Amino acid sequence: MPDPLLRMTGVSKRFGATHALRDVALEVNAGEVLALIGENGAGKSTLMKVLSGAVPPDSGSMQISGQPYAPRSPHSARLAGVAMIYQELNLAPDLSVEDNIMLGQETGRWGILRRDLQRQRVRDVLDQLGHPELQPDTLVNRLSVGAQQLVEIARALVMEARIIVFDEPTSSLARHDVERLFGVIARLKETGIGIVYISHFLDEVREICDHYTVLRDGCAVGSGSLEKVSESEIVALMVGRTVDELFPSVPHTPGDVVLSLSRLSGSAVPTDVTLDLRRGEILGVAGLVGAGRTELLRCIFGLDPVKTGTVKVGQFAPRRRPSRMIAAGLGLVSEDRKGEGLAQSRSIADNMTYSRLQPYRTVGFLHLRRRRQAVSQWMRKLKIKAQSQEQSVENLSGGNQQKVAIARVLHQDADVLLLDEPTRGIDVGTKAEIYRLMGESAAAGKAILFVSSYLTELLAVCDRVAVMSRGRVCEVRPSDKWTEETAMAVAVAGESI
Amino acid sequence: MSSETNTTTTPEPQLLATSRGNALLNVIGPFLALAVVYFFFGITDATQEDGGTFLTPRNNRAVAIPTATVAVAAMGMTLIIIAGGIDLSAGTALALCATVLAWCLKEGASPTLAILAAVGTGCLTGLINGVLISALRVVPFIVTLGTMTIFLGVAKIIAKETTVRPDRTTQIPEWLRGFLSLREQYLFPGKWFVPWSGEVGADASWFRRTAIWVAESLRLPVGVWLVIVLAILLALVLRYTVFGRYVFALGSNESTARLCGINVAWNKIAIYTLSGFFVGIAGIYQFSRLSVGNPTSGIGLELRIIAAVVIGGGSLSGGRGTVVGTLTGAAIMAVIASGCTQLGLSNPVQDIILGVIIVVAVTIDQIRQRRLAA
Amino acid sequence: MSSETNTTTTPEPQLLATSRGNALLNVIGPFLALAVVYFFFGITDATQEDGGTFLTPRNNRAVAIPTATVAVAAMGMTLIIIAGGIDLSAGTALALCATVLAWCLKEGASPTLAILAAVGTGCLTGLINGVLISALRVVPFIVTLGTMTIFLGVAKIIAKETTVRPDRTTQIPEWLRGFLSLREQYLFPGKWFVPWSGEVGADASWFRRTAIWVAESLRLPVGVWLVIVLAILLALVLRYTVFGRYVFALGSNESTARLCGINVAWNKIAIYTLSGFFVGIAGIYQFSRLSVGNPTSGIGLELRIIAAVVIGGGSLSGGRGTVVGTLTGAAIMAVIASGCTQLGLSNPVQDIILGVIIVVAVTIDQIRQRRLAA
Amino acid sequence: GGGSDTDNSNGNGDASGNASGGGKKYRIAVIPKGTSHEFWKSVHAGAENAARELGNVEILWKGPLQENDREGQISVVQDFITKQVDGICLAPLDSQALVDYVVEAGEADIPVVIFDSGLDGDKKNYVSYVATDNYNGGALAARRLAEVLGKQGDVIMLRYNPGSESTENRERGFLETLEKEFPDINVLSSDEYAGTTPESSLDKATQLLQKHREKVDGIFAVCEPNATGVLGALRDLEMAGKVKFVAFDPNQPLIEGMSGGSVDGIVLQDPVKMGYEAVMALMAQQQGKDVEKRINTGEYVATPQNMDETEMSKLLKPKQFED
Ligand SMILES: Nc1ncnc2c1ncn2[C@@H]1O[C@H](COP(=O)(O)OP(=O)(O)OP(=O)(O)O)[C@@H](O)[C@H]1O
Ligand SMILES: Nc1ncnc2c1ncn2[C@@H]1O[C@H](COP(=O)(O)OP(=O)(O)OP(=O)(O)O)[C@@H](O)[C@H]1O
Ligand SMILES: [Mg+2]
Ligand SMILES: [Mg+2]
Repeated sequence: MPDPLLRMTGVSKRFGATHALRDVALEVNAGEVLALIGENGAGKSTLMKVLSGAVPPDSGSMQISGQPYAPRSPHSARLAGVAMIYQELNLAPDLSVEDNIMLGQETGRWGILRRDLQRQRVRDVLDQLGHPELQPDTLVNRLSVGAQQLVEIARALVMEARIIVFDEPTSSLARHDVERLFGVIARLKETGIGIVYISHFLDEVREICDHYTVLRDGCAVGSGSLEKVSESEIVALMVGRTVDELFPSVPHTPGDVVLSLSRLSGSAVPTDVTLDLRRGEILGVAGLVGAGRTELLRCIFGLDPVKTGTVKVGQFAPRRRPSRMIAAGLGLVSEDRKGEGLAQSRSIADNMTYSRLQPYRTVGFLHLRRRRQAVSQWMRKLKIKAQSQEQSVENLSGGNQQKVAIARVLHQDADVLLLDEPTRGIDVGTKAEIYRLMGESAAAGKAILFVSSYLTELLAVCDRVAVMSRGRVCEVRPSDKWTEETAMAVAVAGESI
Repeated sequence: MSSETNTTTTPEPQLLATSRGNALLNVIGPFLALAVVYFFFGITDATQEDGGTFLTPRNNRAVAIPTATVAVAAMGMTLIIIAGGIDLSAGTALALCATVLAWCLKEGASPTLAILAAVGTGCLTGLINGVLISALRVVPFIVTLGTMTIFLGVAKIIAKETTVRPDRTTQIPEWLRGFLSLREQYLFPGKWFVPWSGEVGADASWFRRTAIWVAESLRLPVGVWLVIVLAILLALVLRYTVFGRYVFALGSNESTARLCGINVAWNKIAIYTLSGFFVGIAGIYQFSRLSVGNPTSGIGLELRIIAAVVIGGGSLSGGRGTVVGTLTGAAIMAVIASGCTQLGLSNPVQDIILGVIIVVAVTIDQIRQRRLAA
Repeated sequence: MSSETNTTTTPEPQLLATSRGNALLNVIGPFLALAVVYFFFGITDATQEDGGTFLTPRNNRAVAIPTATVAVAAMGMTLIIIAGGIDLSAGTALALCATVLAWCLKEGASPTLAILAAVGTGCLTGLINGVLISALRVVPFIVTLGTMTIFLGVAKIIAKETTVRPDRTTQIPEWLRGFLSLREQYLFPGKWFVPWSGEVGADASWFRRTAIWVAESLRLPVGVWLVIVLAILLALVLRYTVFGRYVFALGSNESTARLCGINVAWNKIAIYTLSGFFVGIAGIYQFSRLSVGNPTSGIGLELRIIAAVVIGGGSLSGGRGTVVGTLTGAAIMAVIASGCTQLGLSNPVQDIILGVIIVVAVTIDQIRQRRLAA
Repeated sequence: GGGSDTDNSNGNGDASGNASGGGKKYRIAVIPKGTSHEFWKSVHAGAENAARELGNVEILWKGPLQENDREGQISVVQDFITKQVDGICLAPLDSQALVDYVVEAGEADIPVVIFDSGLDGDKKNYVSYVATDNYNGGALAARRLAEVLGKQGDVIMLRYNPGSESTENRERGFLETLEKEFPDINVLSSDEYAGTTPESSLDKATQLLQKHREKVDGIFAVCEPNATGVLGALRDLEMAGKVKFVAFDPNQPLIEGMSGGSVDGIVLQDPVKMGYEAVMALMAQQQGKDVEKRINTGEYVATPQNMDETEMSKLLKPKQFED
């Protein structure tokens, strides 16, 4: 048998007391897509960072096409033909879409940029990804997270790589864009490129991947062909037990209206949104990237300017400022956990309690012991994997960071939860736990506005689902009146069908 | 190069299982650099022909005193830098406070009133900075660059473009003159504090001599003790109050702070005002040392104040900094200045040594932090 | 307050269809502030009893000249600030270069050699900063705070702690003395450039008078023209070269740059060295004005250099800044200084006005930017 | 090293020991206001002259890192007290701020001589005050300028820096003399400060001269860096020679300017003598001799006419300390 395109053997990595990787082996063949799966904090991203030269391994060796490969930096990895899309967005916000896509691989002669050539290549990949409307001149900090993720993907595609790693590329993409991406991946496969694909969406994985490798606590616990394995077997490998219910249902009944929006319009999106949210209700919001779902939540919460319209919480219309909204009982999980959601250099405990420090306060002074107890409870409940609650958030795995963000609104005990892609990057087992917590909250009389690009979870968890398109709410139906197809069709068409 | 690539991107986690051991090392850490610099000069001085004075208690006091002014102002700056800001106006604001104090005394105001006026001026300068930064949403660097020259101008107007000299004997109270004085009668505790004082000859035991040395070194003017009290208070505020947490949150990620319902504008105003309070106190320190108010005596001081914070481990990108670190940062600079004079080094050489030590101290601190982390 | 909450967190989507209109406004923007300040002083001066000198071409030149030194150094600083760094050593490094130049001339070196030595010294100072920053991985603020005093010390040693004065007539070439001179014979283009010169009386048409005014204002010493040439070159480098892209990428997000395979260390070294080149040139400018090399005349200059960049729209958090902006920033400060003197404002008042205008200029620029974005 | 004092070298014991015997070496700290002007280099040279003459004196030369740094100078004084030098010569940056520290030196049995600028407080605190009469220097400048202007015209006085004692005295001397003795001379501007570097003076002087271009007849710059800037501005604006210019303290370009006709007078002090006398006064006191409380080192006016006389040319190019 010929050498595989990529072989990693005996890779180990420790971060202080954390064994992120223990003696992991992995193989990828040319023209094959390998699924790398595992719980949050299993070591997937770390393994791929070792491959891309961003993290030096403690031990282990790698070979590309039989040649020893030991990248000293991301630069040498690139030279060896390894491209990577990192889980956390890695964009230069002050640069344009084009400059970001071409970063590190500018075409130029004698150091002078050849803009015409570059422009053409950028247009080509954006076409491939199905977003020809994305202007190469736009500054990246003007884009929504979803669009930014597209830019990130485009960056890997313009490179002439032999191996491409996708670390949760679709966590903020709508189904629509996911399919486009899969089309691109299929084409890449045909040209003989090896691909590693990390995702927590097992259905996606089945659709696009050929083989799988499962990591648990830094060890490779199984690998093989995807055709010969069932979803529940994979889950069992990942979690070490079986997860009986992916979407646990907790009965809850809607009560009176707590949040009512009337004719709410922001500076660009949303446009003219009228919605009512009841106690004990989970209202889903679906839509394509750029539909304005994020802006809707931000307008409600007072983070974005509102042009016209009102937001009423109960009977009152509080001043639109986050501090007032929190006082009125609202809580928000941001879709951008790196830029906005979390204070990266602060501890888990701090991040979890910033929005509600009152219980631990006597005349301005903090009662740290009481807080420590509360925080460890939440960490246990959400299975946050960390060394201690004083660990700073930046060292957590992506999924665990997301859990801290969710823990904050839960700890805040908000009456109305505004969740923007809350399960982004969270593993199957914990997702189930989060759905259950959402259900319990609803049962306890809280209201939840749930924005997600993952239609399956919306339809399974929500009581009603609203579909947004181009800033407007097109239609609201109880979730059993929607199918994924009809919802998608409405989102694309922009009008109810 | 290869070592260059990994560390900044991926912050390593902490090794020590208990965060307590870590905290301890973090507190001791900054002292290490100070100790190295101190003993470097001490030993070099002792081996010199006419040396041996550097390690004396008197010199320890003489170093503590110029440290004090910068240290007090730097405490306020620590707050601001942790919160992700910067204050270039600290130097001239400090001189403004000293000028106001001098002017009040000269105009015959009571010392209490004069001191209240100085501290009030300090708070006011901070308040102005805070309000401008919050209201105009202009970066602190610019706002304080502007107020830097504004405060200078105001101080010059108050001083009628010269130096304000209240009468030393009649208008400046005794305690204020002794506030940062090295003279025996102003030291606290008094001579009684030193054990075996007087009875110890050259043949005394090592232990006795050390005890005397320590006790003598601890006899300091009131102003220095006040620095220590203020430092403890500020450290407690940073660690154990809600406000303290908010300061760190703001510096770490302002958007997150806003998202969590922290009133960013108010907290910024509070932070700058509190820092202005420290600047006001530092103005009193400067005045008590100079017994005159000179509007221009704060020019360039802001860089030394900021340097103290940063040498002490504060990060200009916000979210990191400690009060102990800041104090040692200020002390390191004073030790270098004193050591160079005592070794008879010329000014250019002193400049170069100061520069080298700043870079080396911070580099070592950083390596230590990385070691700790790895 | 309520308006406070929105803009910084959420970048609004682009409304302007073409980014070209945007770019145009971005270029003109900084000039607006300059024009406002200029005409404010001009009109106030013209309405004064003994005024009317401010708007003369002569005064325009007199303002352009002190702008030049700061502007050249600020171009290098623009690079550094865009790349997310800062250079506090620029002021003393500039004085060091001037001192080296003076020393070489005094020791009898040929002007060419002396100038090469000065520029070389500039590059070297930049190289040292860059290498230290890259190798030690210490923040630029600290490294350059350290090298600031190191360069000062070195300059003092070269100058033997005083001022280096080469002989004006024998050792300094004619062109270097005229480099930034206001004297008629050094202006370029010559008198012929001005249309209708001499023939126009007080009753001349508005058009002719304006034409003469413009033409006269454009007759500038060679040094000022060189600033413009350098500015164009630098702007082209920033916009059209791969290196230029890397500068922005580094400042915008350093870890992204690293993960995209950009050699961060080398690029930083290149950036600081290039900036050092500009500092070296600025040293020549400073020397040519008084034909002396004075080690201490760079102290405090760094803040003016940084201020020029920031008033011109550079962002201290990196990723943003333009060469045109920086030039106008430097010019705004020079206009204020000149205007205040011409209006006969006292020193303190001048300080206050400078401060107020810095804050106001940046605030307006920011509001304009927000408008543009919204 | 933990012990407090290592004694044996504290003051009066063997003050009579002389150079040849390898007796006691006196360490005398000389503290200028700054270290980077030629003036201080000459003071240093004078102090070293005295040391060489006496044979048993070592000069410790150290100033604050930056001019105008009062606190820095205070620290230097305190450091020398800690070091237990045998005497201090001090040019105080502030007449009041340093009083306490001179007293402190006295309490530590260290005699102090004040030079260049005065010190407030009890005159018993120090041995002697060795200096130029700066007020008179300003007056001389006024008279010289009046002389070349023919006792009438419009003049500008460019100040140095707020709060600097010696230059404030010169400024006062200049203005008051003009007012008293030359009523026909009109002062156009006397409230602009040039700042501490020649470059800042150049900017300021250019602006001022530009503004008063049509009117101004004479200008007085109160110190050396200031004068350098003014000379540059006069040259640049092509006003050199047309506008009468009197400077204070010499340097090479100013001397050349005087031969070339663009400088009409330079008020001179005698820094070498100042350094010499200061050290001599200190040592005289140590040996129990009587020392005058005030030693004037004189002030002179150099003009294009007298500049080549030997006395003047020595003052115009005073000896400087070289390592
Ligand atoms: N720089 C770091 N410092 C300290 N610990 C780290 C660092 N990077 C990763 N870890 C730890 O290593 C473990 C593996 O993290 P990794 O990011 O590889 O997980 P993952 O499998 O990608 O998880 P997710 O699905 O949540 O993205 C986690 O426990 C994490 O806390
Ligand atoms: N493909 C794109 N091209 C250009 N602009 C886009 C694109 N996608 C999003 N945007 C910008 O983002 C804005 C809305 O984004 P928003 O984040 O509110 O949408 P969303 O429905 O939450 O989508 P996402 O899934 O990305 O969060 C749009 O007005 C648009 O300016
Ligand atoms: Mg991951
Ligand atoms: Mg969204």
